[in-house]
This record gives sequence, C-alpha cells and structure tokens, in this order.
Amino acid sequence: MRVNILLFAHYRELAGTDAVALELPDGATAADAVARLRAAGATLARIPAAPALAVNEAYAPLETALADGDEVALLPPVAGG
Amino acid sequence: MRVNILLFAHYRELAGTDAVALELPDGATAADAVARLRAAGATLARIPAAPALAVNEAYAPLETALADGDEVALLPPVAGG
Amino acid sequence: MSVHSWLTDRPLEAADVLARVGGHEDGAVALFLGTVRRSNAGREVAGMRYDAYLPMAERVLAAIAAEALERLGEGSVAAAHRVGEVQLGGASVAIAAASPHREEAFAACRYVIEEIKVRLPVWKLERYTDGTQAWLGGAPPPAPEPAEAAS
Amino acid sequence: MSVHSWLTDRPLEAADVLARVGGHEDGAVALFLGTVRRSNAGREVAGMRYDAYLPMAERVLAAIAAEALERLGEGSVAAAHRVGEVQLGGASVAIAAASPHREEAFAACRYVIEEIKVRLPVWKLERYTDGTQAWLGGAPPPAPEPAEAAS
Repeated sequence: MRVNILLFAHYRELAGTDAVALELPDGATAADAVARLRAAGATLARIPAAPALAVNEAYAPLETALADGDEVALLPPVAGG
Repeated sequence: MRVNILLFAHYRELAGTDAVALELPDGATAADAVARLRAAGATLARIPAAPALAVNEAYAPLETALADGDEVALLPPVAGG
Repeated sequence: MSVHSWLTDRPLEAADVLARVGGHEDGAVALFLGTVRRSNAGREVAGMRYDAYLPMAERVLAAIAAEALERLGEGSVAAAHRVGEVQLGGASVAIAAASPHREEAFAACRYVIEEIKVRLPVWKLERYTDGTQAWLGGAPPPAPEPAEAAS
Repeated sequence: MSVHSWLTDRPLEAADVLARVGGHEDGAVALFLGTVRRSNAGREVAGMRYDAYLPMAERVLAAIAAEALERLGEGSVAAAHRVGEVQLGGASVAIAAASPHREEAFAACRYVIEEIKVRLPVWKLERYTDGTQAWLGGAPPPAPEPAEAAS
C-alpha cells in the first residue's frame, strides 16, 4: 500500500520536503512508516522515533494500522496560541 | 456645623431630592446625620438606620465624626458592572 | 505599566479600553464587557439607567484599576463604566488588561469586575418593556477599610 | 447558541471575534488576544511565522470551540488563529465568548486558549532582530483520545 507522509515545522526542515510518499507492506502501522522514513537519511534520523502523529487529520497512536491512501502527519510539539 | 447630605438612587426617590443641608451640633457623627434625616419625614424614615455611606467621597463607618462642610453620601447597595 | 479608568455617558465599545492597553512587552490581552441583557428575574428588560456618585466613583474606579495593575506587576489596565441610559445589548462596563502572561491578564480583568460589583458607587434603574422600572438590589455595602475611612 | 472558528493569513483584530458573539440574552463577553511580544527567553523578537496543518487545525479548532460552547451551555464562542507572518504586537489568536454570566464567559475563553496550546497543530518560527530564527518548542503531543484515533 501507499501512504503519504506529511512533515511540518522542524521535521519539514530535517526532511527538506513537506511530503514523502511511502510504499509499505499490508498490515504496516504508523510506527512502521516513521521507522521507514527515519532510515532514509541522516537528517531524517533526527526525527524522534515516537513523534506525535495524525492519521487522516486526527491524532492517532503509533500502533495505528494504516490503509492504502492514508495521510500520516508527523507533528512536532505544537506551539499555537 | 453644617454638612451636606447627598442621596442616590432609591434613597433619592424617598427623599424627593438629591441633597439636603443639615445643621448639626459639634461632635456629631455620620450616624447622627442619618438619624436626623430619617426623623424629617415618613418616607425618609424608610432609609435604613445604618446605610452604607461615604464621607467626602470615601467609604466611612457610621461612627465617623463629622466636621463643618463635610459631604455625607448615603449609598444604597451598589449595583455597578 | 499604565492604568486608565473613567466613567462616561457615551456608548462604550471594546475598542475604547483595548486601545489603552498592550504594548510590545505584552503577550496577552484579556477583555471583559458587561452588557444589558433582555431578561432579568423573569422580566423583559428594555434598557438600564446607570446613576453614579460621580466624583467618588471616579476615585474608586481609579483605585480598583490601580490595585489590579499592582497585582499584575507588569502590563496595563483600562476600565470604563457607563452612566446614563444604556440600551439592550449595550455595554455598561468595559475592562481590558494586558500582561506578558495570560493568567495574569485574565485575573486582572476578573479582579476589576468583582471589585466594581462590590465597591463602585453606581446604581442601576432597570427599565422594562411594560413601561415600569425598578432600582436593582445590589451588593451589600463594603466594610470601610481603615485607610479609606474619613478622619 | 453559536460557534465560529477559523484560521486566517490576514491580520486578526479583537473586533473579528467580538462581532461573532453576544446577543440580547447575554450579559457578559470575555475576550482573549495572544500577541507577539518583543522578548522571549532573553532574545529580541522581530516577528513570528505560524505554520499549520491547515485542514486538521481547522477541525481541531472547531472541536475546541464546540467543546467550549458545550461547557458554556448557553451563549456563543468565536475563536480565530493566525497563520503566516505576524509582526511584533500583532495578534496570533483571538477568542471571544458571550454568556449570560461572567464566570462562564471567562472560563470558556480560558478553555479555548489552554486547549489550543496543547492540541492545535500549529507551529511558530520565531524571527529575531539579529536575523536568526528558531522553531519554538511547544507542548508535548496530546495522548490521542479513543474517539479521535483513526480506525
């Protein structure tokens, strides 16, 4: 399956991009997507292993099972207000 | 001595006026001024015997000794805001 | 640090107090508006008339605002209260506080409105849609503080 | 009862949220403005850039405002948050709540700003007068609620 990873703020700078498409095996979780992304480059490895994340625009735990077409956003600590 | 009594809101309606000048003996207190005023008419007697009051624009207790020229304001329960 | 307070017989807007607080050192602004509402104790309100013991009310409001600023420590406070006729929906009181920190800004606004309710020599004559009117019962009189008592 | 929330890349004013709350049944309006301040952790700030995960931020802000209104019971809530560049002194967030009672109006404003700080997917890039900039450390990630977790 194919999922779209969105990156924001500091993580976006580490990735050098705001989105990455990943091909993952069926049954993959959000944690698997994060691990795959962190393995893809030295600066990407500086993204935390367990970041806050959202799946399809809602906060979701790392163990969330992904489905084809899911949008997974890696969220640095939020700083609104 | 002569003091000026100011009346507000409900008390003003009871008095039918917003100010009354009173001649009081030396040594009179604010309580004496209130008693004198309440004795001056049937509707005036409906002013409480121990109203909140201000002497010269500051809250003051009933036992405050008055001086010639003092301004004594009889204050119904306040209702600002 | 600045403090402004006043009573006015003109319509009062949030912008009047907001314009008098806040600076580049502040990160938070809190505002409170009290407005005349339609129903009170089951009766339909058309408007309100505010009477004040004006020179004393100016002193007391200035004292309250200064106390709020003192508690705030840094920042600014502005407080304004209406006298005269206020229509339904109109503001009777407007309070703004600016501070580097939001908790303090909220607390300053709260302090000013709570103190106004118990100390400000202002009275309201509520006017009803049936043409009657009544002076509203208010807060019990404050116990005079020694510092405030006349000599 | 009404609730409004939005993110905007245009300058934000108190009047924008105040215009969306309050009615003749309300007697109290509370407002909170967060503004960009000059100094933070000893550094001199020139401005701030707010980035957002926009569609999610719109959902989360709407949820926060709806929760505030639910707690309010009656009245109205409006909440707006900036994205993009905000100059020194400019508002990054504006929240207004109207209620028949002042405690509830203050509490609703407090609820919205506190929840924004921990839940709203927005980040700020602080720009300093020396030309440098830094992403501000923010709140720890919220624990996902069961109702919010993706299936």
